[in-house]
Amino acid sequence: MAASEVPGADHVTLSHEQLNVNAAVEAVTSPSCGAVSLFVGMTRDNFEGHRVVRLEYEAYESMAQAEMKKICARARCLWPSVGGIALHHRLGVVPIAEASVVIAVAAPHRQAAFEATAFLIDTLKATVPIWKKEVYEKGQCMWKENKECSWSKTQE
Amino acid sequence: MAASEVPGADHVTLSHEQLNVNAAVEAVTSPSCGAVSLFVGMTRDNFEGHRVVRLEYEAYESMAQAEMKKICARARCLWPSVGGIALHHRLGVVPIAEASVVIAVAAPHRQAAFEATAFLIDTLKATVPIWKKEVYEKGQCMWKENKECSWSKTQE
Amino acid sequence: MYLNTRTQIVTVLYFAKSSELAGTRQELLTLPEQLTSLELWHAIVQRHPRLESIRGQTVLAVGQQYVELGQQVMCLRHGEEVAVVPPLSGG
Amino acid sequence: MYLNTRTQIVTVLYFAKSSELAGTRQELLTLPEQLTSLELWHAIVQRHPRLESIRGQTVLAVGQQYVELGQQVMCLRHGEEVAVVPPLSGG
Repeated sequence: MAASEVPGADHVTLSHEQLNVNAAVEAVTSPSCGAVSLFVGMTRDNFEGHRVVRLEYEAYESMAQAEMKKICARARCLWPSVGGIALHHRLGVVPIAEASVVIAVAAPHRQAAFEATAFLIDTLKATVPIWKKEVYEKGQCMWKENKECSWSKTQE
Repeated sequence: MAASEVPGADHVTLSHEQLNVNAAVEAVTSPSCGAVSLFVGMTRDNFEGHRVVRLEYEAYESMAQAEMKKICARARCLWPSVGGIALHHRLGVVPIAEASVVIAVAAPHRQAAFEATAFLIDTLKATVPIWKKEVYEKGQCMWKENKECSWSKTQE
Repeated sequence: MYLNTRTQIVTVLYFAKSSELAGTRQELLTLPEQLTSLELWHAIVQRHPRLESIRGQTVLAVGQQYVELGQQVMCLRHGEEVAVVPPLSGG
Repeated sequence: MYLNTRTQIVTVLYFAKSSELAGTRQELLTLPEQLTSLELWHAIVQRHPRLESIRGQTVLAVGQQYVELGQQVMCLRHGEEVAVVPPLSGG
Protein backbone atom coordinates (compact mmCIF):
# COMPACT_ATOMS: atom_id res chain seq x y z
CA MET A 1 0.00 0.00 0.00
CA ALA A 2 1.51 3.39 -0.92
CA ALA A 3 1.95 5.94 1.82
CA SER A 4 -0.77 8.15 0.39
CA GLU A 5 -3.28 5.32 0.65
CA VAL A 6 -2.94 4.78 4.37
CA PRO A 7 -6.45 4.49 5.71
CA GLY A 8 -7.09 7.05 8.40
CA ALA A 9 -9.97 8.04 10.57
CA ASP A 10 -10.54 11.21 12.57
CA HIS A 11 -11.34 10.65 16.24
CA VAL A 12 -12.70 13.95 17.50
CA THR A 13 -14.13 14.16 21.01
CA LEU A 14 -15.07 16.70 23.65
CA SER A 15 -15.35 15.19 27.08
CA HIS A 16 -15.83 16.11 30.73
CA GLU A 17 -13.86 13.03 31.78
CA GLN A 18 -10.12 12.67 32.30
CA LEU A 19 -8.32 12.17 28.98
CA ASN A 20 -6.57 8.88 28.27
CA VAL A 21 -3.36 9.08 26.27
CA ASN A 22 -3.13 5.32 25.69
CA ALA A 23 -6.64 5.40 24.21
CA ALA A 24 -5.61 8.15 21.80
CA VAL A 25 -2.60 6.10 20.68
CA GLU A 26 -4.78 3.02 20.22
CA ALA A 27 -7.34 4.99 18.23
CA VAL A 28 -4.77 6.09 15.64
CA THR A 29 -2.57 2.99 15.49
CA SER A 30 -2.59 0.91 12.34
CA PRO A 31 -0.18 -1.74 11.07
CA SER A 32 1.04 0.46 8.21
CA CYS A 33 1.96 3.42 10.42
CA GLY A 34 5.36 3.19 12.11
CA ALA A 35 5.19 6.51 13.95
CA VAL A 36 2.75 8.15 16.32
CA SER A 37 3.36 11.69 17.49
CA LEU A 38 1.40 13.14 20.41
CA PHE A 39 0.87 16.45 22.08
CA VAL A 40 -0.60 16.64 25.57
CA GLY A 41 -1.55 20.06 26.95
CA MET A 42 -1.61 20.24 30.75
CA THR A 43 -2.78 22.75 33.31
CA ARG A 44 0.18 24.76 34.61
CA ASP A 45 0.34 25.97 38.20
CA ASN A 46 1.28 29.58 37.53
CA PHE A 47 0.70 32.50 35.22
CA GLU A 48 2.97 35.52 35.57
CA GLY A 49 3.54 34.72 39.23
CA HIS A 50 -0.13 34.10 40.08
CA ARG A 51 -0.81 30.66 41.49
CA VAL A 52 -3.37 28.84 39.32
CA VAL A 53 -5.55 26.37 41.24
CA ARG A 54 -7.57 25.04 38.33
CA LEU A 55 -8.82 25.72 34.82
CA GLU A 56 -12.38 25.76 33.59
CA TYR A 57 -13.07 25.06 29.94
CA GLU A 58 -16.24 25.70 27.98
CA ALA A 59 -16.97 25.18 24.30
CA TYR A 60 -19.44 25.98 21.59
CA GLU A 61 -19.67 22.22 21.37
CA SER A 62 -21.32 21.55 18.01
CA MET A 63 -19.19 24.15 16.22
CA ALA A 64 -16.04 23.02 18.05
CA GLN A 65 -16.62 19.46 16.80
CA ALA A 66 -17.09 20.78 13.27
CA GLU A 67 -13.95 22.95 13.42
CA MET A 68 -11.91 20.06 14.82
CA LYS A 69 -12.98 17.92 11.87
CA LYS A 70 -12.05 20.76 9.50
CA ILE A 71 -8.51 20.97 10.85
CA CYS A 72 -8.13 17.19 10.55
CA ALA A 73 -9.07 17.52 6.89
CA ARG A 74 -6.59 20.38 6.42
CA ALA A 75 -3.83 18.29 8.03
CA ARG A 76 -4.59 15.36 5.69
CA CYS A 77 -4.39 17.72 2.74
CA LEU A 78 -0.98 19.04 3.86
CA TRP A 79 0.43 15.62 4.90
CA PRO A 80 -1.30 13.01 2.72
CA SER A 81 0.55 10.10 4.33
CA VAL A 82 -1.11 10.72 7.70
CA GLY A 83 -3.14 7.77 9.02
CA GLY A 84 -5.31 8.09 12.13
CA ILE A 85 -5.78 11.41 13.89
CA ALA A 86 -7.20 11.84 17.40
CA LEU A 87 -8.20 15.23 18.83
CA HIS A 88 -9.51 14.90 22.37
CA HIS A 89 -10.35 18.05 24.32
CA ARG A 90 -11.54 18.12 27.90
CA LEU A 91 -14.24 20.50 29.14
CA GLY A 92 -15.33 21.68 32.58
CA VAL A 93 -12.97 21.84 35.54
CA VAL A 94 -9.44 20.56 34.88
CA PRO A 95 -7.20 20.26 37.96
CA ILE A 96 -3.51 21.20 37.88
CA ALA A 97 -1.23 18.79 35.98
CA GLU A 98 -4.11 17.02 34.25
CA ALA A 99 -4.47 17.03 30.49
CA SER A 100 -6.79 19.50 28.78
CA VAL A 101 -6.02 18.35 25.26
CA VAL A 102 -4.53 15.24 23.66
CA ILE A 103 -3.59 15.14 19.98
CA ALA A 104 -2.28 11.95 18.36
CA VAL A 105 -1.22 11.50 14.74
CA ALA A 106 -0.09 8.27 13.11
CA ALA A 107 1.94 8.16 9.91
CA PRO A 108 4.23 5.69 8.15
CA HIS A 109 7.22 7.97 8.96
CA ARG A 110 7.79 10.32 11.83
CA GLN A 111 8.43 13.59 10.02
CA ALA A 112 4.84 13.85 8.78
CA ALA A 113 3.51 12.83 12.20
CA PHE A 114 5.56 15.52 13.98
CA GLU A 115 4.67 18.26 11.54
CA ALA A 116 0.97 17.42 11.51
CA THR A 117 0.84 17.34 15.32
CA ALA A 118 2.38 20.82 15.58
CA PHE A 119 -0.01 22.09 12.90
CA LEU A 120 -3.03 20.59 14.68
CA ILE A 121 -2.32 22.18 18.07
CA ASP A 122 -1.43 25.55 16.50
CA THR A 123 -4.62 25.51 14.42
CA LEU A 124 -6.83 24.19 17.21
CA LYS A 125 -5.75 27.16 19.33
CA ALA A 126 -6.49 29.52 16.45
CA THR A 127 -9.86 28.25 15.23
CA VAL A 128 -11.73 25.88 17.58
CA PRO A 129 -14.35 27.68 19.74
CA ILE A 130 -13.21 26.62 23.20
CA TRP A 131 -12.47 28.95 26.09
CA LYS A 132 -10.39 28.59 29.23
CA LYS A 133 -10.70 30.50 32.48
CA GLU A 134 -7.79 30.41 34.91
CA VAL A 135 -8.86 30.43 38.55
CA TYR A 136 -6.22 31.79 40.95
CA GLU A 137 -5.71 30.99 44.60
CA LYS A 138 -7.45 34.10 45.92
CA GLY A 139 -10.55 33.34 43.88
CA GLN A 140 -9.86 35.81 41.06
CA CYS A 141 -10.12 34.45 37.58
CA MET A 142 -9.31 35.42 34.02
CA TRP A 143 -10.44 34.36 30.58
CA LYS A 144 -7.32 33.50 28.63
CA GLU A 145 -6.67 34.43 25.00
CA ASN A 146 -4.57 32.36 22.63
CA LYS A 147 -2.02 34.44 20.77
CA GLU A 148 -2.78 32.14 17.79
CA CYS A 149 -6.35 33.54 17.62
CA SER A 150 -6.57 36.31 15.02
CA TRP A 151 -9.09 38.40 17.00
CA SER A 152 -7.26 38.14 20.32
CA LYS A 153 -5.77 41.40 21.61
CA THR A 154 -2.61 39.47 22.53
CA GLN A 155 -2.31 38.31 18.93
CA GLU A 156 1.14 39.06 17.52
CA MET B 1 10.28 29.76 38.88
CA ALA B 2 12.09 30.68 35.69
CA ALA B 3 11.75 28.32 32.74
CA SER B 4 15.41 27.34 32.99
CA GLU B 5 14.92 26.18 36.57
CA VAL B 6 12.20 23.64 35.85
CA PRO B 7 13.12 20.52 37.78
CA GLY B 8 13.45 17.55 35.47
CA ALA B 9 14.33 13.93 35.82
CA ASP B 10 15.41 11.42 33.18
CA HIS B 11 13.38 8.21 33.09
CA VAL B 12 15.39 5.76 31.01
CA THR B 13 14.27 2.16 30.75
CA LEU B 14 14.79 -0.94 28.63
CA SER B 15 12.04 -3.48 29.07
CA HIS B 16 10.73 -6.76 27.68
CA GLU B 17 7.17 -5.77 28.63
CA GLN B 18 4.61 -3.83 26.62
CA LEU B 19 5.27 -0.09 26.83
CA ASN B 20 2.74 2.16 28.54
CA VAL B 21 2.27 5.62 27.06
CA ASN B 22 0.20 6.92 29.99
CA ALA B 23 3.01 5.92 32.35
CA ALA B 24 5.51 7.87 30.25
CA VAL B 25 3.28 10.97 30.38
CA GLU B 26 2.87 10.60 34.15
CA ALA B 27 6.62 10.18 34.62
CA VAL B 28 7.39 13.52 32.97
CA THR B 29 4.41 15.59 34.11
CA SER B 30 4.98 18.41 36.57
CA PRO B 31 2.79 21.36 37.56
CA SER B 32 5.10 23.88 35.92
CA CYS B 33 5.10 22.16 32.51
CA GLY B 34 2.16 22.96 30.25
CA ALA B 35 3.19 20.80 27.32
CA VAL B 36 4.13 17.17 26.85
CA SER B 37 5.28 15.95 23.45
CA LEU B 38 5.54 12.24 22.70
CA PHE B 39 6.86 9.99 20.02
CA VAL B 40 5.76 6.36 19.80
CA GLY B 41 7.55 4.08 17.36
CA MET B 42 5.49 1.07 16.26
CA THR B 43 6.16 -2.11 14.33
CA ARG B 44 5.04 -1.69 10.72
CA ASP B 45 3.60 -4.59 8.76
CA ASN B 46 5.64 -4.19 5.60
CA PHE B 47 9.07 -3.32 4.28
CA GLU B 48 9.47 -2.83 0.54
CA GLY B 49 6.56 -5.14 -0.13
CA HIS B 50 7.68 -7.90 2.24
CA ARG B 51 5.15 -8.73 4.91
CA VAL B 52 6.70 -8.26 8.37
CA VAL B 53 5.27 -10.57 11.03
CA ARG B 54 7.27 -9.30 14.00
CA LEU B 55 10.38 -7.47 15.10
CA GLU B 56 13.06 -8.71 17.46
CA TYR B 57 15.13 -6.19 19.37
CA GLU B 58 18.36 -6.73 21.22
CA ALA B 59 20.58 -4.23 23.03
CA TYR B 60 23.99 -3.81 24.56
CA GLU B 61 21.98 -3.05 27.64
CA SER B 62 24.41 -1.33 29.99
CA MET B 63 25.87 0.84 27.24
CA ALA B 64 22.41 1.56 25.81
CA GLN B 65 21.28 2.87 29.21
CA ALA B 66 24.40 5.05 29.40
CA GLU B 67 23.91 6.40 25.86
CA MET B 68 20.22 7.13 26.54
CA LYS B 69 21.23 9.18 29.60
CA LYS B 70 23.80 11.02 27.49
CA ILE B 71 21.23 12.08 24.93
CA CYS B 72 18.89 13.27 27.69
CA ALA B 73 21.73 15.46 28.96
CA ARG B 74 22.38 16.80 25.45
CA ALA B 75 18.68 17.62 25.03
CA ARG B 76 18.68 19.53 28.33
CA CYS B 77 21.70 21.45 27.18
CA LEU B 78 20.01 22.41 23.90
CA TRP B 79 16.56 23.13 25.45
CA PRO B 80 17.17 24.27 29.03
CA SER B 81 13.46 24.73 29.75
CA VAL B 82 12.79 20.99 29.36
CA GLY B 83 11.35 19.30 32.48
CA GLY B 84 10.93 15.53 32.68
CA ILE B 85 12.18 13.24 29.91
CA ALA B 86 11.18 9.59 29.48
CA LEU B 87 12.96 7.23 27.07
CA HIS B 88 11.42 3.76 27.15
CA HIS B 89 12.66 1.15 24.68
CA ARG B 90 11.27 -2.34 24.38
CA LEU B 91 13.46 -5.41 23.78
CA GLY B 92 12.77 -8.95 22.58
CA VAL B 93 9.87 -9.83 20.32
CA VAL B 94 7.55 -6.92 19.44
CA PRO B 95 4.36 -7.87 17.57
CA ILE B 96 2.95 -5.77 14.73
CA ALA B 97 1.36 -2.46 15.77
CA GLU B 98 2.88 -2.54 19.26
CA ALA B 99 5.26 0.15 20.46
CA SER B 100 9.01 -0.42 20.34
CA VAL B 101 9.95 2.99 21.72
CA VAL B 102 8.16 5.73 23.65
CA ILE B 103 9.72 9.15 24.16
CA ALA B 104 8.01 11.81 26.29
CA VAL B 105 9.25 15.33 26.98
CA ALA B 106 7.61 17.90 29.24
CA ALA B 107 8.30 21.63 28.99
CA PRO B 108 6.59 24.84 30.02
CA HIS B 109 5.87 25.61 26.34
CA ARG B 110 5.32 23.29 23.44
CA GLN B 111 8.01 24.45 21.02
CA ALA B 112 10.83 23.17 23.23
CA ALA B 113 8.96 19.92 23.88
CA PHE B 114 8.43 19.26 20.14
CA GLU B 115 12.01 20.09 19.19
CA ALA B 116 13.53 18.04 22.00
CA THR B 117 11.34 15.02 21.12
CA ALA B 118 12.46 15.09 17.48
CA PHE B 119 16.09 15.46 18.59
CA LEU B 120 15.80 12.54 21.02
CA ILE B 121 14.42 10.04 18.49
CA ASP B 122 16.88 11.15 15.80
CA THR B 123 19.80 10.83 18.22
CA LEU B 124 18.59 7.58 19.77
CA LYS B 125 18.58 6.03 16.30
CA ALA B 126 22.10 7.35 15.67
CA THR B 127 23.86 6.48 18.92
CA VAL B 128 22.07 3.99 21.21
CA PRO B 129 23.34 0.39 20.77
CA ILE B 130 20.05 -1.37 20.03
CA TRP B 131 19.40 -3.62 17.03
CA LYS B 132 16.24 -4.68 15.28
CA LYS B 133 15.66 -7.76 13.15
CA GLU B 134 12.62 -7.84 10.87
CA VAL B 135 11.10 -11.30 10.52
CA TYR B 136 9.10 -11.81 7.31
CA GLU B 137 6.20 -14.14 6.68
CA LYS B 138 8.25 -16.82 4.94
CA GLY B 139 10.66 -16.96 7.88
CA GLN B 140 13.44 -14.88 6.30
CA CYS B 141 14.78 -12.09 8.39
CA MET B 142 16.98 -9.04 8.12
CA TRP B 143 18.95 -6.87 10.51
CA LYS B 144 17.88 -3.31 9.89
CA GLU B 145 20.20 -0.30 9.73
CA ASN B 146 19.17 3.21 10.73
CA LYS B 147 20.12 5.79 8.16
CA GLU B 148 20.88 8.06 11.16
CA CYS B 149 23.76 5.75 12.20
CA SER B 150 27.06 7.09 10.87
CA TRP B 151 28.56 3.64 10.19
CA SER B 152 25.48 2.24 8.45
CA LYS B 153 25.89 1.51 4.74
CA THR B 154 22.49 3.12 4.17
CA GLN B 155 23.72 6.30 5.85
CA GLU B 156 23.09 9.36 3.70
CA MET C 1 -30.46 50.82 7.38
CA TYR C 2 -31.88 47.36 6.72
CA LEU C 3 -32.31 46.07 3.19
CA ASN C 4 -35.75 44.65 3.75
CA THR C 5 -38.16 44.73 6.61
CA ARG C 6 -38.81 41.04 7.15
CA THR C 7 -37.61 39.65 10.45
CA GLN C 8 -36.55 36.23 11.69
CA ILE C 9 -36.34 34.72 15.14
CA VAL C 10 -32.79 33.55 15.77
CA THR C 11 -30.99 31.94 18.69
CA VAL C 12 -28.09 33.99 20.04
CA LEU C 13 -25.44 32.14 22.04
CA TYR C 14 -22.95 33.81 24.39
CA PHE C 15 -19.72 32.21 25.52
CA ALA C 16 -16.97 32.85 28.05
CA LYS C 17 -16.55 36.58 28.80
CA SER C 18 -19.45 37.52 26.52
CA SER C 19 -21.86 35.36 28.52
CA GLU C 20 -20.66 37.01 31.73
CA LEU C 21 -21.19 40.48 30.23
CA ALA C 22 -24.56 39.63 28.70
CA GLY C 23 -25.71 37.83 31.84
CA THR C 24 -27.07 34.97 29.75
CA ARG C 25 -25.81 32.06 27.69
CA GLN C 26 -28.63 31.82 25.18
CA GLU C 27 -31.68 33.80 24.10
CA LEU C 28 -34.08 34.25 21.20
CA LEU C 29 -33.94 37.57 19.32
CA THR C 30 -36.09 38.87 16.52
CA LEU C 31 -33.79 40.40 13.93
CA PRO C 32 -34.04 41.72 10.38
CA GLU C 33 -33.66 38.94 7.85
CA GLN C 34 -30.97 40.81 5.93
CA LEU C 35 -28.33 42.85 7.69
CA THR C 36 -24.59 43.29 7.79
CA SER C 37 -22.52 41.55 10.44
CA LEU C 38 -21.80 44.95 11.99
CA GLU C 39 -25.54 45.68 12.17
CA LEU C 40 -26.03 42.28 13.76
CA TRP C 41 -23.41 43.16 16.38
CA HIS C 42 -25.07 46.54 17.06
CA ALA C 43 -28.44 44.84 17.53
CA ILE C 44 -26.87 42.52 20.10
CA VAL C 45 -25.00 45.34 21.89
CA GLN C 46 -28.19 47.40 22.02
CA ARG C 47 -29.68 44.63 24.10
CA HIS C 48 -26.53 44.07 26.20
CA PRO C 49 -24.58 47.36 26.32
CA ARG C 50 -21.77 45.85 28.45
CA LEU C 51 -20.69 43.83 25.38
CA GLU C 52 -19.40 47.08 23.86
CA SER C 53 -16.27 46.63 26.03
CA ILE C 54 -15.14 43.59 24.03
CA ARG C 55 -15.73 45.10 20.59
CA GLY C 56 -12.49 44.74 18.66
CA GLN C 57 -11.76 41.37 20.28
CA THR C 58 -14.92 39.62 19.17
CA VAL C 59 -16.21 37.93 16.07
CA LEU C 60 -19.60 36.38 15.41
CA ALA C 61 -20.49 32.94 14.17
CA VAL C 62 -23.59 32.63 12.00
CA GLY C 63 -24.69 29.12 11.15
CA GLN C 64 -21.43 28.01 12.84
CA GLN C 65 -19.29 29.97 10.37
CA TYR C 66 -17.03 32.73 11.65
CA VAL C 67 -17.96 36.24 10.49
CA GLU C 68 -15.91 39.33 11.30
CA LEU C 69 -17.76 42.54 12.14
CA GLY C 70 -18.06 44.49 8.90
CA GLN C 71 -20.13 45.27 5.85
CA GLN C 72 -20.78 41.75 4.56
CA VAL C 73 -24.53 41.17 4.26
CA MET C 74 -25.98 38.17 6.04
CA CYS C 75 -29.26 36.50 5.34
CA LEU C 76 -30.67 35.05 8.56
CA ARG C 77 -32.95 32.03 8.38
CA HIS C 78 -35.63 31.15 10.86
CA GLY C 79 -33.98 29.46 13.83
CA GLU C 80 -30.49 30.51 12.71
CA GLU C 81 -27.77 30.05 15.34
CA VAL C 82 -25.78 33.22 15.97
CA ALA C 83 -22.89 33.18 18.46
CA VAL C 84 -20.81 35.90 20.09
CA VAL C 85 -17.24 34.58 20.01
CA PRO C 86 -14.61 36.16 22.27
CA PRO C 87 -10.91 35.36 21.70
CA LEU C 88 -10.37 31.61 21.75
CA SER C 89 -8.33 29.93 24.45
CA GLY C 90 -8.67 26.20 23.87
CA GLY C 91 -5.74 23.81 23.92
CA MET D 1 53.28 -4.35 15.42
CA TYR D 2 52.34 -4.05 19.06
CA LEU D 3 53.85 -1.34 21.26
CA ASN D 4 54.54 -3.59 24.19
CA THR D 5 54.27 -7.28 24.81
CA ARG D 6 52.07 -7.38 27.90
CA THR D 7 48.67 -8.96 27.40
CA GLN D 8 45.29 -8.59 29.09
CA ILE D 9 42.25 -10.83 29.22
CA VAL D 10 39.23 -8.91 27.92
CA THR D 11 35.58 -9.77 27.36
CA VAL D 12 34.45 -9.42 23.76
CA LEU D 13 30.72 -8.98 23.14
CA TYR D 14 29.02 -9.62 19.79
CA PHE D 15 25.63 -8.20 18.86
CA ALA D 16 23.06 -8.59 16.10
CA LYS D 17 24.65 -9.63 12.80
CA SER D 18 28.14 -9.82 14.34
CA SER D 19 26.96 -12.41 16.88
CA GLU D 20 25.45 -14.48 14.06
CA LEU D 21 28.71 -14.30 12.07
CA ALA D 22 30.90 -15.01 15.10
CA GLY D 23 28.60 -17.78 16.32
CA THR D 24 28.85 -16.47 19.85
CA ARG D 25 27.60 -13.56 21.92
CA GLN D 26 30.46 -13.29 24.39
CA GLU D 27 33.94 -14.70 24.92
CA LEU D 28 37.20 -14.01 26.70
CA LEU D 29 40.22 -13.12 24.56
CA THR D 30 43.80 -12.53 25.53
CA LEU D 31 44.99 -9.43 23.70
CA PRO D 32 48.00 -7.12 23.77
CA GLU D 33 47.58 -4.40 26.36
CA GLN D 34 48.38 -1.64 23.88
CA LEU D 35 47.15 -1.78 20.32
CA THR D 36 45.32 0.32 17.78
CA SER D 37 41.60 -0.10 17.24
CA LEU D 38 42.36 -1.52 13.80
CA GLU D 39 44.72 -4.08 15.33
CA LEU D 40 42.01 -4.94 17.82
CA TRP D 41 39.60 -5.51 14.94
CA HIS D 42 42.14 -7.70 13.12
CA ALA D 43 42.66 -9.80 16.24
CA ILE D 44 38.90 -10.35 16.46
CA VAL D 45 38.54 -11.13 12.74
CA GLN D 46 41.46 -13.58 12.93
CA ARG D 47 39.37 -15.53 15.41
CA HIS D 48 36.10 -15.13 13.44
CA PRO D 49 36.98 -14.68 9.75
CA ARG D 50 33.31 -14.31 8.73
CA LEU D 51 33.27 -10.91 10.48
CA GLU D 52 35.42 -9.58 7.63
CA SER D 53 32.20 -9.27 5.60
CA ILE D 54 30.91 -6.43 7.82
CA ARG D 55 34.16 -4.45 7.91
CA GLY D 56 33.29 -0.92 6.84
CA GLN D 57 29.91 -1.09 8.57
CA THR D 58 31.19 -1.82 12.04
CA VAL D 59 32.69 0.11 14.92
CA LEU D 60 33.97 -1.15 18.25
CA ALA D 61 33.09 -0.07 21.75
CA VAL D 62 35.86 -0.24 24.34
CA GLY D 63 34.83 0.42 27.92
CA GLN D 64 31.41 1.33 26.44
CA GLN D 65 32.86 4.16 24.35
CA TYR D 66 32.56 4.01 20.57
CA VAL D 67 35.87 3.64 18.70
CA GLU D 68 36.17 3.71 14.92
CA LEU D 69 38.61 1.30 13.29
CA GLY D 70 41.83 3.23 12.82
CA GLN D 71 45.23 4.14 14.21
CA GLN D 72 44.23 5.43 17.63
CA VAL D 73 46.07 3.48 20.32
CA MET D 74 43.99 1.81 23.00
CA CYS D 75 45.18 0.67 26.38
CA LEU D 76 43.17 -2.36 27.46
CA ARG D 77 42.72 -3.03 31.15
CA HIS D 78 42.19 -6.41 32.71
CA GLY D 79 38.53 -7.38 32.29
CA GLU D 80 37.91 -4.58 29.77
CA GLU D 81 34.64 -4.85 27.86
CA VAL D 82 35.10 -4.74 24.10
CA ALA D 83 32.06 -4.89 21.81
CA VAL D 84 31.61 -5.39 18.08
CA VAL D 85 28.93 -2.90 17.05
CA PRO D 86 27.14 -3.35 13.71
CA PRO D 87 24.98 -0.52 12.34
CA LEU D 88 22.39 0.52 14.93
CA SER D 89 18.68 0.00 14.33
CA GLY D 90 16.95 0.96 17.56
CA GLY D 91 13.88 3.15 17.66
